[in-house]
Amino acid sequence: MIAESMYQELILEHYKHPQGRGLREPYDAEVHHVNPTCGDEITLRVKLGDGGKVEDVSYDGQGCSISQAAASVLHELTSGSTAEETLVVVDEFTRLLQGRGKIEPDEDLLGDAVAFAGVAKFPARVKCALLAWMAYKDALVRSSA
Amino acid sequence: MIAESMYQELILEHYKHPQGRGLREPYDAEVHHVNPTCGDEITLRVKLGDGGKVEDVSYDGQGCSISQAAASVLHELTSGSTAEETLVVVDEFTRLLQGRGKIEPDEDLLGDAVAFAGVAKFPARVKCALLAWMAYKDALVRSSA
Amino acid sequence: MSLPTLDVERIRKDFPVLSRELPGDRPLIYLDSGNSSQKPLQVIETMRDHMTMHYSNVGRAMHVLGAESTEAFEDARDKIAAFIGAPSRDEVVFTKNASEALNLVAYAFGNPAGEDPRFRLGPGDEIVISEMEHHSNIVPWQLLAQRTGATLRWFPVTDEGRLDLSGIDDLVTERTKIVSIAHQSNVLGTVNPVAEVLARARQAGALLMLDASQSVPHHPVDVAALGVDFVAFTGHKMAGPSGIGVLWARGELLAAMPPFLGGGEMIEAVWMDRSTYAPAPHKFEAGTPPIVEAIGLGAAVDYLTAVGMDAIEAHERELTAYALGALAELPSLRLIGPGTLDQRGATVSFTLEGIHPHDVGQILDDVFGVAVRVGHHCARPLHLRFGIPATTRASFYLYNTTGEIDALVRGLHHVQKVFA
Amino acid sequence: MSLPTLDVERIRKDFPVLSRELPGDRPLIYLDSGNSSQKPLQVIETMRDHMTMHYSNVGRAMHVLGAESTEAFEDARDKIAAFIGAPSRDEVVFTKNASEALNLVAYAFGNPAGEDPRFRLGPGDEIVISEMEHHSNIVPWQLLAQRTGATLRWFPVTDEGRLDLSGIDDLVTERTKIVSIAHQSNVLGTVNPVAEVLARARQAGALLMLDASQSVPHHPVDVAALGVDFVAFTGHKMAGPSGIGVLWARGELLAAMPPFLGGGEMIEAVWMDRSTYAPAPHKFEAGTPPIVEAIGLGAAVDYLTAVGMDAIEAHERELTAYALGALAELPSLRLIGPGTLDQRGATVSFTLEGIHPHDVGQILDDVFGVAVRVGHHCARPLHLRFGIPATTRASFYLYNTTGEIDALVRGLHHVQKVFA
Ligand SMILES: Cc1ncc(COP(=O)(O)O)c(C=O)c1O
Ligand SMILES: Cc1ncc(COP(=O)(O)O)c(C=O)c1O
Repeated sequence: MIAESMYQELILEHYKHPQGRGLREPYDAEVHHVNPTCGDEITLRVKLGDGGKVEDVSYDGQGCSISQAAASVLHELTSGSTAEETLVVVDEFTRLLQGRGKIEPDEDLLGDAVAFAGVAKFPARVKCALLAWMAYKDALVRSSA
Repeated sequence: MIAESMYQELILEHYKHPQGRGLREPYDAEVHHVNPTCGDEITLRVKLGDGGKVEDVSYDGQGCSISQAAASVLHELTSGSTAEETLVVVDEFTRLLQGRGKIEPDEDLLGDAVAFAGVAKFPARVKCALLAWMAYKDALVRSSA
Repeated sequence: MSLPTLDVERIRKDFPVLSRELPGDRPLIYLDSGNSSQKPLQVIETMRDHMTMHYSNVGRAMHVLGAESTEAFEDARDKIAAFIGAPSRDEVVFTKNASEALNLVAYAFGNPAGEDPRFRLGPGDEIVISEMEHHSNIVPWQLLAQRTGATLRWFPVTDEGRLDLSGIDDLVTERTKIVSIAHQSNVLGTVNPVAEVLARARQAGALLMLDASQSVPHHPVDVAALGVDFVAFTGHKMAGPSGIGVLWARGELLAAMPPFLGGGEMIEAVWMDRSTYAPAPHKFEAGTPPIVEAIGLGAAVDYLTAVGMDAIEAHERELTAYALGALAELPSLRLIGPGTLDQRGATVSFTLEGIHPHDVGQILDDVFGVAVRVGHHCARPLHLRFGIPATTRASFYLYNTTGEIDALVRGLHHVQKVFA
Repeated sequence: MSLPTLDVERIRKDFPVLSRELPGDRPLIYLDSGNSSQKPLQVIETMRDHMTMHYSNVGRAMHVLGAESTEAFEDARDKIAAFIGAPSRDEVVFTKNASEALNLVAYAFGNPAGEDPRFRLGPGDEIVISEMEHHSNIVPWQLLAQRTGATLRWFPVTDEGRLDLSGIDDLVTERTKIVSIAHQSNVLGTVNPVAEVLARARQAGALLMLDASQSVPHHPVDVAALGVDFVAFTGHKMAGPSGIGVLWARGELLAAMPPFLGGGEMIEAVWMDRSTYAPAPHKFEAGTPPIVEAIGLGAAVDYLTAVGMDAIEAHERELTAYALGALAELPSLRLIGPGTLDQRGATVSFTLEGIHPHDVGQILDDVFGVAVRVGHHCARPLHLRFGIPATTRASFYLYNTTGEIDALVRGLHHVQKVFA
């Protein structure tokens, strides 16, 4: 398991030094998601710009290192892309996490998020990794509504 | 299993040449018992004499060789004994049959009825062997009521 | 395309018990797979290996063994979903046996806490089964009728042992909420005409459940192609372990059904006064599931797939043809069930005039080592319909041979001599 | 009398997985037996041997294999009855796990088809559980309350992690039909004062059920001496296989309860429109039971008895004392549950300030091969009561050593460094 360890350096790095943490103004939509099985929670805001560009993803929350790091990685991956582009990444991330360790992830697409591959083997942790990402998807829907 | 075969010569003998079969008069009590799981049935009459002597056990019925032979053996064992004596035998027979093949039967008490020891290993057959004997017990209760 | 074949001698080597010698030099001739099948080494060793080196609880554990156990357990679900053509793995619910699967569906009806109108049930509503059902597909519906005041009705059975569909339009009506019938009868061998019953159920707006306990082990079964709503089957009859069964149901129905057993693993969140539930299949898998048993069933499905379900079906067809022919030559034998190969499986039940089936079975075993089942095979109403208390039943599987059928026939001749 | 002892090194040899090396040279340190225990070779081989050479369906089969399987299966019932001091073997009902046993009892209440007034349940009637229950002893009662309109109430838990009995007279009243509580908490380790609760239940005329999932594996338990009405436990936590659980109940109650699951084996006679039922235990064992699993549980009980339940209890007590001492030295560790050995078992739960238990568990596993459980352990309301989402739990069994506790403590120090 060491090779597939969930605690890739990168995850710990993001946990200890979260990127873009904190709730900021302005924003188009804010959502609050809770993982009832473990109590993790996140509040997440999205601000879209011209041409569907993601201008800011800001967030705050509490939970394990996986859920916190996943939010930080999400922030990084989304900045500067269009909402449409990021949705492709979200879908690939979801596919990876729900793939029970049996899926070859598209590393080009996922970038740093590939570090979460080890989580997919632990059904109980999958939701931790997905929490921020599902909140983001939800927020996108609401901001374009 | 051959050694513990259910089909002891004796059982087949009783099945082919049932002792005391047929319903006779006079009688003190008549009962009708059915084994709902396999459809075996028996009608059985008891006539008691002075001092609680069993004067006659007469019966008619249908079913497998085990149930038929058990009725025949019952007839033989009860003739000439007192009701009280036979109840001891009935109890020992019941104990043997419900003992799942783990019980050392009292051969002196049981006589020919020991041939049914092999049946005890087949829960589905135990009721076949007991049908007539339970009917007899029931009839005794009623005849003294 | 040539017919798929199967090397029965090679297969027999996978089942050590088939080489067993019984006391008195009797070989073991196992013709009771309709009751429960034997298990190949591949299944036994998979279970042993898992228990010895990889076991832990599933789902909730976050360590190496937990990951290994969870992976093996959920892989088994994938395998079983693929084996029956389930559109989604999440439609495969593990139960302890087919009976639990049938009860699970029965308990979904008439639950005051349930909301979907399809599962509402009360006086005036009807449940339809058939006269050829196994008790496990009768009693759950009787209990449901008792709890709710609904009415239980049933298809009769023809003299040949077929479902009598002549009155189907009066039987399955807009009052019918659910129809539940055997895919293949465990006594008659009859394979029922699912499409016809389904068409009528759909017209009437009723759901259709198949008790596939006797079909999934013996035929290629594709639940999506069948188009029914619920399918129940059981591991121990299909070369798998005891203690594991399966309910397949359309995902949309599983979502609409109220939970059955409450407990760990079937919840999303619990407060003292209320709970929310996990999505299917977990919603219906309260408590620690039969972990090693599911993994064993996965191995069984791998084994059957490697042999080939088409080949197994063809092999059983050959055995059935042979058995029907050989038994027809016995004087005073009465076959209970179809006498032809048309829409029937490898289960052959019969009576011998004047000899109680209990005696037939026991002499076959005692003297020849031939294991058949005798009694009403948990289908007492069907026996009542034929006016007999019991039958003798020989049921075949991939490991049986025509030589074993010869032994059965020899045994029956002997039985007739003993009780002549 | 000297204290019974146990040779832990010899015992460990019976559990091959304990010698397993994980990738990266980590030994396996299994401290998750409260979740599910490992199984000794004696159990694994008994099951394998049965499946390889003696397997068949039980009860209804009348041939050599049927007799052998039935004998082994019913022997297992004898062993389990003896193990828990059941007055009669017929009071031992096999289920698939403890959750099914708890649900079975819950479904006996408020069934419109049931007749005994003790099991009648409706609006105004009350069910009493506690705040420290496992979801499997909460959700079945919530579902029952929803079905019937009865009210669910519960004992609170004290800060020390004990059942708060101060309000018992207001809680358990003549409105109470059933009280169901854990014998030992799967999070706190607390052993609950059965006698006190029982006395009040008897006064109030309520029945008392014990969830003994965490006590039967670890202590000598005598159901007759306890004097309660129902006891549930589960095979996989007591060195036995998955897929098997037990409900013990007083025979008189089993006779009074309506059937739960319908099907083969639980009947006496079946007609299309009605059935009569077999006496207990079979009345509650619909369908093919977990045959090999029951036999495996019988072997587990033999194993535990040979080691000695007194010796196991004493060994675990030693481990618990050692663990409580060692953990107390960790800065910022908060114990959830009693800090003394008084009325507590070998389950130790805690939090580390500022570090999520998920992270604790995963680092322990990843780096040290230490398997603990993290989360709410299917006791979310208890965690809510302590204001925490989750805990880390180490749970010990007969095969654990103080050396393994040292490894846990080393691991926790490392965790604190990683997340410092
Ligand atoms: C206290 C308690 N009750 C009930 C259960 C449920 O047991 P099972 O999962 O075997 O149904 C458990 C274990 O998971 C438990 O610890
Ligand atoms: C047709 C049919 N339905 C249901 C069952 C019940 O299966 P189980 O005993 O595994 O619950 C059986 C077998 O016993 C069967 O043959």
